[in-house]
Amino acid sequence: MKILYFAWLRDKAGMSERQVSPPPGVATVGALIDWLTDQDERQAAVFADRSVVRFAVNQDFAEADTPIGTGDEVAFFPPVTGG
Amino acid sequence: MKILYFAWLRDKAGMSERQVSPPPGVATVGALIDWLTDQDERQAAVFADRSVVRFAVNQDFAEADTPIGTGDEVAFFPPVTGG
Amino acid sequence: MIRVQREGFDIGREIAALTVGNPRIGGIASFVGLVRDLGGLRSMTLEHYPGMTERQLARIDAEAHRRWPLEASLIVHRYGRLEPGEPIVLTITASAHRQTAFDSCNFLMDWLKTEAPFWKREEAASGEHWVAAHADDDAARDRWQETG
Amino acid sequence: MIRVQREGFDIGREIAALTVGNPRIGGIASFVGLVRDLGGLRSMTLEHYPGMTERQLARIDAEAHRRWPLEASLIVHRYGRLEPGEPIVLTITASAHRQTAFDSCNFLMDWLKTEAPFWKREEAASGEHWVAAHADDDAARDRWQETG
Repeated sequence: MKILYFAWLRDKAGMSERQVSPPPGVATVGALIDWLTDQDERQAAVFADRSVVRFAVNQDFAEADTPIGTGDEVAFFPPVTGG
Repeated sequence: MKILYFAWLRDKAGMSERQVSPPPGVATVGALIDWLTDQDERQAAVFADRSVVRFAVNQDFAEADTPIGTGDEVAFFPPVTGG
Repeated sequence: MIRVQREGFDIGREIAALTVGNPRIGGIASFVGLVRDLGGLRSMTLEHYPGMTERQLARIDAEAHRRWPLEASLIVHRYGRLEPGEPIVLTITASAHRQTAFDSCNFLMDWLKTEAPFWKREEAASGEHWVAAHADDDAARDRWQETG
Repeated sequence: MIRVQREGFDIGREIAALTVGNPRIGGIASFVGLVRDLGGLRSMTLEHYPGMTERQLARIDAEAHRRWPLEASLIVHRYGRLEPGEPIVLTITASAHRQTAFDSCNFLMDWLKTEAPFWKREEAASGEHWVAAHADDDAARDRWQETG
Protein backbone atom coordinates (compact mmCIF):
# COMPACT_ATOMS: atom_id res chain seq x y z
CA MET A 1 0.00 0.00 0.00
CA LYS A 2 1.34 3.38 -1.03
CA ILE A 3 0.98 6.31 1.35
CA LEU A 4 1.39 9.95 0.35
CA TYR A 5 1.65 13.04 2.53
CA PHE A 6 1.07 16.61 1.34
CA ALA A 7 1.69 20.12 2.64
CA TRP A 8 2.37 20.39 6.37
CA LEU A 9 1.50 16.75 6.94
CA ARG A 10 4.48 15.95 4.74
CA ASP A 11 6.62 18.33 6.80
CA LYS A 12 5.54 16.57 9.99
CA ALA A 13 5.95 13.09 8.53
CA GLY A 14 9.39 13.98 7.25
CA MET A 15 8.59 12.19 4.01
CA SER A 16 6.30 12.56 1.03
CA GLU A 17 5.73 8.92 0.24
CA ARG A 18 6.17 5.46 1.72
CA GLN A 19 5.17 1.86 1.19
CA VAL A 20 3.45 0.12 4.10
CA SER A 21 2.01 -3.33 4.69
CA PRO A 22 -0.53 -3.06 7.45
CA PRO A 23 -2.01 -6.28 8.89
CA PRO A 24 -5.23 -7.58 7.30
CA GLY A 25 -7.36 -6.13 10.09
CA VAL A 26 -6.53 -2.60 8.91
CA ALA A 27 -9.38 -2.37 6.42
CA THR A 28 -10.43 1.30 6.47
CA VAL A 29 -8.69 4.68 6.30
CA GLY A 30 -9.56 5.25 9.95
CA ALA A 31 -7.96 1.96 10.96
CA LEU A 32 -4.91 2.80 8.86
CA ILE A 33 -4.52 6.11 10.72
CA ASP A 34 -4.76 4.25 14.06
CA TRP A 35 -2.14 1.80 12.91
CA LEU A 36 0.21 4.49 11.55
CA THR A 37 -0.15 6.53 14.74
CA ASP A 38 1.17 3.56 16.70
CA GLN A 39 4.17 3.10 14.42
CA ASP A 40 6.35 5.98 15.60
CA GLU A 41 6.35 9.48 17.01
CA ARG A 42 6.49 11.28 13.69
CA GLN A 43 3.40 9.48 12.46
CA ALA A 44 1.73 10.19 15.79
CA ALA A 45 2.48 13.89 15.24
CA VAL A 46 1.01 13.81 11.73
CA PHE A 47 -2.28 12.52 13.03
CA ALA A 48 -2.31 14.27 16.41
CA ASP A 49 -5.28 16.46 15.39
CA ARG A 50 -7.40 14.34 13.10
CA SER A 51 -9.94 17.12 12.61
CA VAL A 52 -7.52 18.85 10.26
CA VAL A 53 -6.52 15.75 8.30
CA ARG A 54 -8.23 14.96 4.98
CA PHE A 55 -7.60 11.86 2.89
CA ALA A 56 -7.99 10.34 -0.52
CA VAL A 57 -8.04 6.71 -1.59
CA ASN A 58 -6.88 6.09 -5.13
CA GLN A 59 -7.08 9.81 -5.83
CA ASP A 60 -10.66 10.29 -4.69
CA PHE A 61 -11.66 12.09 -1.52
CA ALA A 62 -12.43 9.48 1.16
CA GLU A 63 -13.99 9.18 4.59
CA ALA A 64 -12.65 7.46 7.73
CA ASP A 65 -14.77 4.40 6.95
CA THR A 66 -13.68 4.16 3.29
CA PRO A 67 -12.35 0.62 2.74
CA ILE A 68 -8.73 0.15 1.73
CA GLY A 69 -6.71 -2.82 0.53
CA THR A 70 -3.34 -3.94 -0.77
CA GLY A 71 -2.26 -1.94 -3.80
CA ASP A 72 -4.32 1.11 -2.90
CA GLU A 73 -2.88 4.62 -2.88
CA VAL A 74 -3.83 6.48 0.29
CA ALA A 75 -3.04 10.19 0.62
CA PHE A 76 -3.16 12.40 3.70
CA PHE A 77 -3.31 16.18 3.56
CA PRO A 78 -4.76 19.30 5.18
CA PRO A 79 -7.97 20.89 3.85
CA VAL A 80 -7.28 22.00 0.29
CA THR A 81 -6.75 25.63 -0.73
CA GLY A 82 -7.09 25.55 -4.50
CA GLY A 83 -8.15 28.35 -6.80
CA MET B 1 -34.13 72.95 -29.41
CA LYS B 2 -32.23 70.02 -30.91
CA ILE B 3 -34.06 66.77 -31.55
CA LEU B 4 -32.34 63.43 -32.20
CA TYR B 5 -33.82 60.15 -33.41
CA PHE B 6 -32.15 56.76 -33.08
CA ALA B 7 -32.61 53.25 -34.48
CA TRP B 8 -36.00 52.57 -36.07
CA LEU B 9 -37.40 55.89 -34.85
CA ARG B 10 -34.80 57.50 -37.09
CA ASP B 11 -35.89 55.26 -39.97
CA LYS B 12 -39.51 56.32 -39.44
CA ALA B 13 -38.66 59.99 -38.99
CA GLY B 14 -36.52 59.93 -42.14
CA MET B 15 -33.91 62.01 -40.33
CA SER B 16 -31.46 61.68 -37.46
CA GLU B 17 -31.48 65.24 -36.21
CA ARG B 18 -33.45 68.45 -36.51
CA GLN B 19 -33.83 71.87 -34.92
CA VAL B 20 -37.30 72.82 -33.72
CA SER B 21 -38.80 75.86 -32.00
CA PRO B 22 -41.96 74.73 -30.25
CA PRO B 23 -44.20 77.40 -28.72
CA PRO B 24 -43.62 78.32 -25.06
CA GLY B 25 -46.48 76.12 -23.85
CA VAL B 26 -44.54 73.00 -24.88
CA ALA B 27 -42.74 72.64 -21.57
CA THR B 28 -42.31 68.86 -21.10
CA VAL B 29 -41.18 65.90 -23.19
CA GLY B 30 -44.78 64.66 -23.34
CA ALA B 31 -46.00 68.02 -24.64
CA LEU B 32 -43.17 68.03 -27.19
CA ILE B 33 -44.29 64.62 -28.47
CA ASP B 34 -47.87 65.90 -28.79
CA TRP B 35 -46.66 68.92 -30.69
CA LEU B 36 -44.36 66.92 -32.99
CA THR B 37 -47.13 64.40 -33.71
CA ASP B 38 -49.26 67.25 -35.00
CA GLN B 39 -46.53 68.57 -37.30
CA ASP B 40 -46.67 65.97 -40.09
CA GLU B 41 -47.38 62.33 -40.90
CA ARG B 42 -43.83 61.09 -40.50
CA GLN B 43 -43.65 62.49 -36.99
CA ALA B 44 -47.07 61.01 -36.26
CA ALA B 45 -45.72 57.62 -37.38
CA VAL B 46 -42.66 57.95 -35.11
CA PHE B 47 -44.85 58.45 -32.07
CA ALA B 48 -47.77 56.24 -33.09
CA ASP B 49 -47.02 53.73 -30.32
CA ARG B 50 -45.66 55.74 -27.45
CA SER B 51 -45.22 52.66 -25.26
CA VAL B 52 -42.12 51.74 -27.27
CA VAL B 53 -40.60 55.22 -27.34
CA ARG B 54 -37.95 56.18 -24.80
CA PHE B 55 -36.36 59.61 -24.45
CA ALA B 56 -33.46 61.52 -23.05
CA VAL B 57 -33.09 65.20 -22.22
CA ASN B 58 -29.56 66.54 -22.40
CA GLN B 59 -28.26 62.98 -22.58
CA ASP B 60 -30.03 61.70 -19.46
CA PHE B 61 -32.97 59.31 -19.53
CA ALA B 62 -36.16 61.33 -19.05
CA GLU B 63 -39.85 60.85 -18.34
CA ALA B 64 -42.89 62.29 -20.12
CA ASP B 65 -43.14 65.01 -17.48
CA THR B 66 -39.46 65.97 -17.60
CA PRO B 67 -39.29 69.74 -18.26
CA ILE B 68 -37.62 70.99 -21.42
CA GLY B 69 -36.61 74.41 -22.69
CA THR B 70 -34.83 76.29 -25.43
CA GLY B 71 -31.32 74.97 -26.05
CA ASP B 72 -32.07 71.50 -24.71
CA GLU B 73 -31.13 68.34 -26.59
CA VAL B 74 -34.04 65.90 -26.69
CA ALA B 75 -33.50 62.38 -28.07
CA PHE B 76 -36.10 59.76 -29.00
CA PHE B 77 -35.29 56.08 -29.35
CA PRO B 78 -36.60 52.54 -28.78
CA PRO B 79 -35.69 50.61 -25.59
CA VAL B 80 -31.91 50.18 -25.56
CA THR B 81 -30.16 46.90 -26.34
CA GLY B 82 -26.62 47.47 -25.10
CA GLY B 83 -24.15 44.88 -23.91
CA MET C 1 -12.65 53.26 -16.78
CA ILE C 2 -14.81 53.22 -19.87
CA ARG C 3 -14.20 53.29 -23.62
CA VAL C 4 -16.52 53.42 -26.62
CA GLN C 5 -14.77 52.36 -29.79
CA ARG C 6 -15.15 50.84 -33.20
CA GLU C 7 -12.07 48.58 -32.90
CA GLY C 8 -11.75 45.25 -31.14
CA PHE C 9 -9.82 44.70 -27.91
CA ASP C 10 -7.23 42.40 -26.40
CA ILE C 11 -8.58 41.16 -23.09
CA GLY C 12 -5.18 40.04 -21.81
CA ARG C 13 -3.69 43.44 -22.45
CA GLU C 14 -6.66 45.20 -20.83
CA ILE C 15 -6.42 43.03 -17.71
CA ALA C 16 -2.69 43.61 -17.47
CA ALA C 17 -3.11 47.38 -17.80
CA LEU C 18 -5.74 47.40 -15.05
CA THR C 19 -3.96 45.23 -12.55
CA VAL C 20 -0.21 45.58 -12.97
CA GLY C 21 1.49 46.90 -9.87
CA ASN C 22 -1.54 46.52 -7.60
CA PRO C 23 -0.72 43.75 -5.13
CA ARG C 24 -4.12 44.02 -3.43
CA ILE C 25 -5.94 42.40 -6.34
CA GLY C 26 -6.82 38.77 -5.70
CA GLY C 27 -9.43 38.18 -8.38
CA ILE C 28 -10.35 39.52 -11.80
CA ALA C 29 -13.72 38.73 -13.31
CA SER C 30 -14.40 39.53 -16.92
CA PHE C 31 -17.09 39.11 -19.49
CA VAL C 32 -17.02 39.28 -23.27
CA GLY C 33 -20.24 39.50 -25.27
CA LEU C 34 -20.08 38.20 -28.84
CA VAL C 35 -22.25 38.55 -31.92
CA ARG C 36 -24.20 35.32 -31.91
CA ASP C 37 -25.43 33.70 -35.09
CA LEU C 38 -28.39 31.42 -34.61
CA GLY C 39 -28.67 30.97 -38.37
CA GLY C 40 -28.31 33.22 -41.39
CA LEU C 41 -26.89 36.29 -39.66
CA ARG C 42 -24.51 38.22 -41.90
CA SER C 43 -23.64 41.09 -39.61
CA MET C 44 -24.85 43.23 -36.77
CA THR C 45 -24.56 46.99 -36.68
CA LEU C 46 -24.48 48.76 -33.35
CA GLU C 47 -25.74 52.30 -33.33
CA HIS C 48 -25.26 54.42 -30.24
CA TYR C 49 -25.82 57.90 -28.89
CA PRO C 50 -22.40 59.54 -28.77
CA GLY C 51 -22.06 61.63 -25.66
CA MET C 52 -24.88 59.96 -23.77
CA THR C 53 -23.18 56.58 -24.19
CA GLU C 54 -20.02 57.76 -22.47
CA ARG C 55 -22.06 59.42 -19.72
CA GLN C 56 -24.09 56.29 -19.08
CA LEU C 57 -21.08 53.98 -19.12
CA ALA C 58 -19.21 56.23 -16.69
CA ARG C 59 -22.29 56.29 -14.46
CA ILE C 60 -22.67 52.49 -14.51
CA ASP C 61 -18.97 52.08 -13.76
CA ALA C 62 -19.15 54.57 -10.87
CA GLU C 63 -22.21 52.77 -9.50
CA ALA C 64 -20.26 49.48 -9.39
CA HIS C 65 -17.48 51.22 -7.45
CA ARG C 66 -20.04 52.68 -5.06
CA ARG C 67 -21.52 49.25 -4.36
CA TRP C 68 -18.37 47.12 -4.16
CA PRO C 69 -14.78 47.62 -3.00
CA LEU C 70 -13.15 47.42 -6.42
CA GLU C 71 -9.48 47.93 -7.15
CA ALA C 72 -10.08 48.50 -10.86
CA SER C 73 -12.73 48.16 -13.53
CA LEU C 74 -13.16 48.59 -17.25
CA ILE C 75 -16.05 48.74 -19.69
CA VAL C 76 -15.25 48.67 -23.40
CA HIS C 77 -18.24 48.83 -25.74
CA ARG C 78 -17.92 48.68 -29.50
CA TYR C 79 -20.15 50.22 -32.13
CA GLY C 80 -20.39 49.93 -35.91
CA ARG C 81 -20.64 46.86 -38.11
CA LEU C 82 -19.63 43.54 -36.56
CA GLU C 83 -19.64 40.03 -37.94
CA PRO C 84 -20.79 36.85 -36.20
CA GLY C 85 -18.26 35.78 -33.56
CA GLU C 86 -16.86 39.28 -33.12
CA PRO C 87 -16.74 40.75 -29.60
CA ILE C 88 -19.20 43.54 -28.79
CA VAL C 89 -18.50 44.36 -25.18
CA LEU C 90 -15.92 43.72 -22.47
CA THR C 91 -16.37 44.23 -18.73
CA ILE C 92 -13.62 43.65 -16.20
CA THR C 93 -13.67 44.09 -12.44
CA ALA C 94 -10.78 43.48 -10.08
CA SER C 95 -11.01 43.14 -6.34
CA ALA C 96 -9.32 41.61 -3.32
CA HIS C 97 -11.97 38.87 -3.28
CA ARG C 98 -13.40 36.71 -6.00
CA GLN C 99 -17.09 37.08 -5.19
CA THR C 100 -16.83 40.85 -5.24
CA ALA C 101 -15.27 40.63 -8.70
CA PHE C 102 -17.92 38.19 -9.98
CA ASP C 103 -20.88 40.13 -8.62
CA SER C 104 -19.74 43.53 -9.80
CA CYS C 105 -18.88 42.24 -13.29
CA ASN C 106 -22.32 40.62 -13.54
CA PHE C 107 -23.91 43.87 -12.36
CA LEU C 108 -22.06 45.90 -15.01
CA MET C 109 -23.38 43.65 -17.76
CA ASP C 110 -26.94 43.67 -16.44
CA TRP C 111 -26.94 47.44 -16.25
CA LEU C 112 -25.34 47.88 -19.65
CA LYS C 113 -28.14 45.87 -21.22
CA THR C 114 -30.81 48.27 -20.04
CA GLU C 115 -29.01 51.57 -19.41
CA ALA C 116 -26.51 52.00 -22.23
CA PRO C 117 -27.94 53.73 -25.32
CA PHE C 118 -27.07 51.16 -27.97
CA TRP C 119 -29.33 49.67 -30.60
CA LYS C 120 -28.62 46.63 -32.73
CA ARG C 121 -29.62 46.07 -36.33
CA GLU C 122 -29.19 42.56 -37.66
CA GLU C 123 -28.55 41.95 -41.34
CA ALA C 124 -29.54 38.42 -42.31
CA ALA C 125 -30.17 36.58 -45.56
CA SER C 126 -33.86 37.21 -44.89
CA GLY C 127 -33.47 40.99 -44.51
CA GLU C 128 -32.65 43.57 -41.88
CA HIS C 129 -34.31 44.22 -38.56
CA TRP C 130 -33.77 46.06 -35.31
CA VAL C 131 -33.24 43.80 -32.31
CA ALA C 132 -35.99 44.24 -29.72
CA ALA C 133 -35.20 44.80 -26.06
CA HIS C 134 -35.82 41.85 -23.75
CA ALA C 135 -38.08 41.94 -20.71
CA ASP C 136 -35.52 39.45 -19.27
CA ASP C 137 -32.95 42.21 -19.31
CA ASP C 138 -35.15 44.50 -17.23
CA ALA C 139 -35.62 41.68 -14.74
CA ALA C 140 -31.87 41.07 -14.64
CA ARG C 141 -31.24 44.73 -13.89
CA ASP C 142 -33.98 44.90 -11.28
CA ARG C 143 -32.48 42.12 -9.16
CA TRP C 144 -29.69 44.58 -8.26
CA GLN C 145 -32.21 47.06 -6.88
CA GLU C 146 -31.23 48.31 -3.47
CA THR C 147 -33.88 48.18 -0.80
CA GLY C 148 -34.55 50.62 2.00
CA MET D 1 -11.05 21.28 -20.77
CA ILE D 2 -8.56 21.38 -17.94
CA ARG D 3 -4.83 21.95 -17.62
CA VAL D 4 -2.42 21.83 -14.71
CA GLN D 5 0.81 23.61 -15.47
CA ARG D 6 3.75 25.50 -14.08
CA GLU D 7 3.72 28.21 -16.78
CA GLY D 8 1.50 31.26 -17.04
CA PHE D 9 -1.30 31.68 -19.57
CA ASP D 10 -2.60 34.20 -22.11
CA ILE D 11 -6.31 34.69 -21.42
CA GLY D 12 -7.00 36.21 -24.84
CA ARG D 13 -5.47 33.24 -26.62
CA GLU D 14 -7.34 30.78 -24.39
CA ILE D 15 -10.67 32.48 -25.07
CA ALA D 16 -10.01 32.55 -28.80
CA ALA D 17 -9.10 28.86 -28.84
CA LEU D 18 -12.30 27.97 -26.98
CA THR D 19 -14.71 30.05 -28.98
CA VAL D 20 -13.44 30.43 -32.53
CA GLY D 21 -15.81 28.98 -35.08
CA ASN D 22 -18.70 28.50 -32.66
CA PRO D 23 -21.41 31.00 -33.65
CA ARG D 24 -23.72 29.90 -30.83
CA ILE D 25 -21.61 31.56 -28.15
CA GLY D 26 -23.07 34.85 -26.94
CA GLY D 27 -21.15 35.33 -23.71
CA ILE D 28 -17.83 34.35 -22.21
CA ALA D 29 -17.23 34.75 -18.50
CA SER D 30 -13.76 34.35 -17.08
CA PHE D 31 -11.95 34.65 -13.82
CA VAL D 32 -8.27 35.03 -13.01
CA GLY D 33 -7.00 34.51 -9.48
CA LEU D 34 -3.77 36.31 -8.57
CA VAL D 35 -1.21 36.00 -5.79
CA ARG D 36 -2.23 38.80 -3.49
CA ASP D 37 0.27 40.60 -1.28
CA LEU D 38 -1.20 42.23 1.77
CA GLY D 39 2.28 43.13 3.00
CA GLY D 40 5.64 41.42 3.07
CA LEU D 41 4.84 38.44 0.85
CA ARG D 42 7.85 37.28 -1.15
CA SER D 43 6.35 34.34 -2.96
CA MET D 44 3.72 31.64 -2.79
CA THR D 45 4.39 28.02 -3.64
CA LEU D 46 1.51 25.84 -4.77
CA GLU D 47 1.87 22.17 -4.09
CA HIS D 48 -0.61 19.76 -5.60
CA TYR D 49 -1.39 16.07 -5.89
CA PRO D 50 -0.49 15.08 -9.46
CA GLY D 51 -3.05 12.67 -10.82
CA MET D 52 -5.75 13.52 -8.33
CA THR D 53 -5.61 17.17 -9.37
CA GLU D 54 -6.37 16.36 -13.00
CA ARG D 55 -9.16 13.99 -11.94
CA GLN D 56 -10.76 16.58 -9.69
CA LEU D 57 -10.48 19.39 -12.23
CA ALA D 58 -12.03 17.19 -14.93
CA ARG D 59 -14.82 16.28 -12.52
CA ILE D 60 -15.52 19.90 -11.59
CA ASP D 61 -15.53 20.85 -15.27
CA ALA D 62 -17.90 18.00 -16.14
CA GLU D 63 -20.19 19.00 -13.27
CA ALA D 64 -20.47 22.53 -14.69
CA HIS D 65 -21.44 21.08 -18.08
CA ARG D 66 -24.00 18.85 -16.42
CA ARG D 67 -25.62 21.82 -14.66
CA TRP D 68 -25.52 24.43 -17.42
CA PRO D 69 -25.77 24.42 -21.21
CA LEU D 70 -22.17 25.39 -21.93
CA GLU D 71 -20.60 25.67 -25.35
CA ALA D 72 -17.06 25.54 -23.97
CA SER D 73 -15.11 25.77 -20.74
CA LEU D 74 -11.56 25.80 -19.48
CA ILE D 75 -9.80 25.48 -16.16
CA VAL D 76 -6.08 26.22 -16.02
CA HIS D 77 -4.44 25.85 -12.61
CA ARG D 78 -0.79 26.58 -12.00
CA TYR D 79 1.54 25.04 -9.46
CA GLY D 80 5.04 25.81 -8.26
CA ARG D 81 6.56 29.05 -7.04
CA LEU D 82 4.71 32.26 -7.91
CA GLU D 83 5.40 35.86 -7.04
CA PRO D 84 2.90 38.51 -5.93
CA GLY D 85 0.73 39.64 -8.83
CA GLU D 86 1.23 36.43 -10.79
CA PRO D 87 -1.87 34.53 -11.96
CA ILE D 88 -2.68 31.26 -10.20
CA VAL D 89 -5.84 30.07 -11.85
CA LEU D 90 -8.00 30.78 -14.89
CA THR D 91 -11.60 29.67 -15.43
CA ILE D 92 -13.55 30.39 -18.60
CA THR D 93 -17.10 29.41 -19.51
CA ALA D 94 -18.86 30.18 -22.78
CA SER D 95 -22.57 29.92 -23.40
CA ALA D 96 -25.38 31.29 -25.53
CA HIS D 97 -26.48 33.47 -22.60
CA ARG D 98 -24.56 35.72 -20.29
CA GLN D 99 -26.05 34.59 -16.97
CA THR D 100 -25.27 30.97 -17.74
CA ALA D 101 -21.66 31.95 -18.39
CA PHE D 102 -21.43 34.03 -15.19
CA ASP D 103 -23.02 31.42 -12.94
CA SER D 104 -21.01 28.47 -14.23
CA CYS D 105 -17.73 30.38 -14.04
CA ASN D 106 -18.52 31.38 -10.46
CA PHE D 107 -19.40 27.77 -9.69
CA LEU D 108 -16.10 26.49 -11.11
CA MET D 109 -14.13 28.84 -8.86
CA ASP D 110 -16.16 27.99 -5.76
CA TRP D 111 -15.67 24.29 -6.35
CA LEU D 112 -11.98 24.63 -7.13
CA LYS D 113 -11.43 26.29 -3.77
CA THR D 114 -12.69 23.30 -1.84
CA GLU D 115 -12.32 20.33 -4.20
CA ALA D 116 -9.01 20.76 -5.98
CA PRO D 117 -6.04 19.26 -4.12
CA PHE D 118 -3.76 22.28 -3.94
CA TRP D 119 -1.98 23.69 -0.93
CA LYS D 120 -0.34 27.07 -0.65
CA ARG D 121 2.79 27.94 1.25
CA GLU D 122 3.56 31.61 1.69
CA GLU D 123 7.10 32.86 2.04
CA ALA D 124 7.19 36.23 3.74
CA ALA D 125 9.84 38.39 5.37
CA SER D 126 8.55 36.99 8.67
CA GLY D 127 8.95 33.35 7.64
CA GLU D 128 7.05 30.60 5.87
CA HIS D 129 3.61 29.20 6.57
CA TRP D 130 0.95 27.05 4.99
CA VAL D 131 -2.23 28.93 4.10
CA ALA D 132 -5.22 27.63 6.05
CA ALA D 133 -8.47 26.72 4.33
CA HIS D 134 -11.33 29.18 4.79
CA ALA D 135 -14.73 28.28 6.21
CA ASP D 136 -15.99 30.96 3.79
CA ASP D 137 -14.93 28.75 0.92
CA ASP D 138 -16.98 25.83 2.20
CA ALA D 139 -19.99 28.14 2.47
CA ALA D 140 -19.40 29.40 -1.08
CA ARG D 141 -19.33 25.85 -2.38
CA ASP D 142 -22.41 24.83 -0.40
CA ARG D 143 -24.60 27.50 -1.96
CA TRP D 144 -24.42 25.46 -5.19
CA GLN D 145 -25.86 22.42 -3.46
CA GLU D 146 -28.71 20.90 -5.39
CA THR D 147 -31.86 20.17 -3.44
CA GLY D 148 -34.27 17.30 -3.87
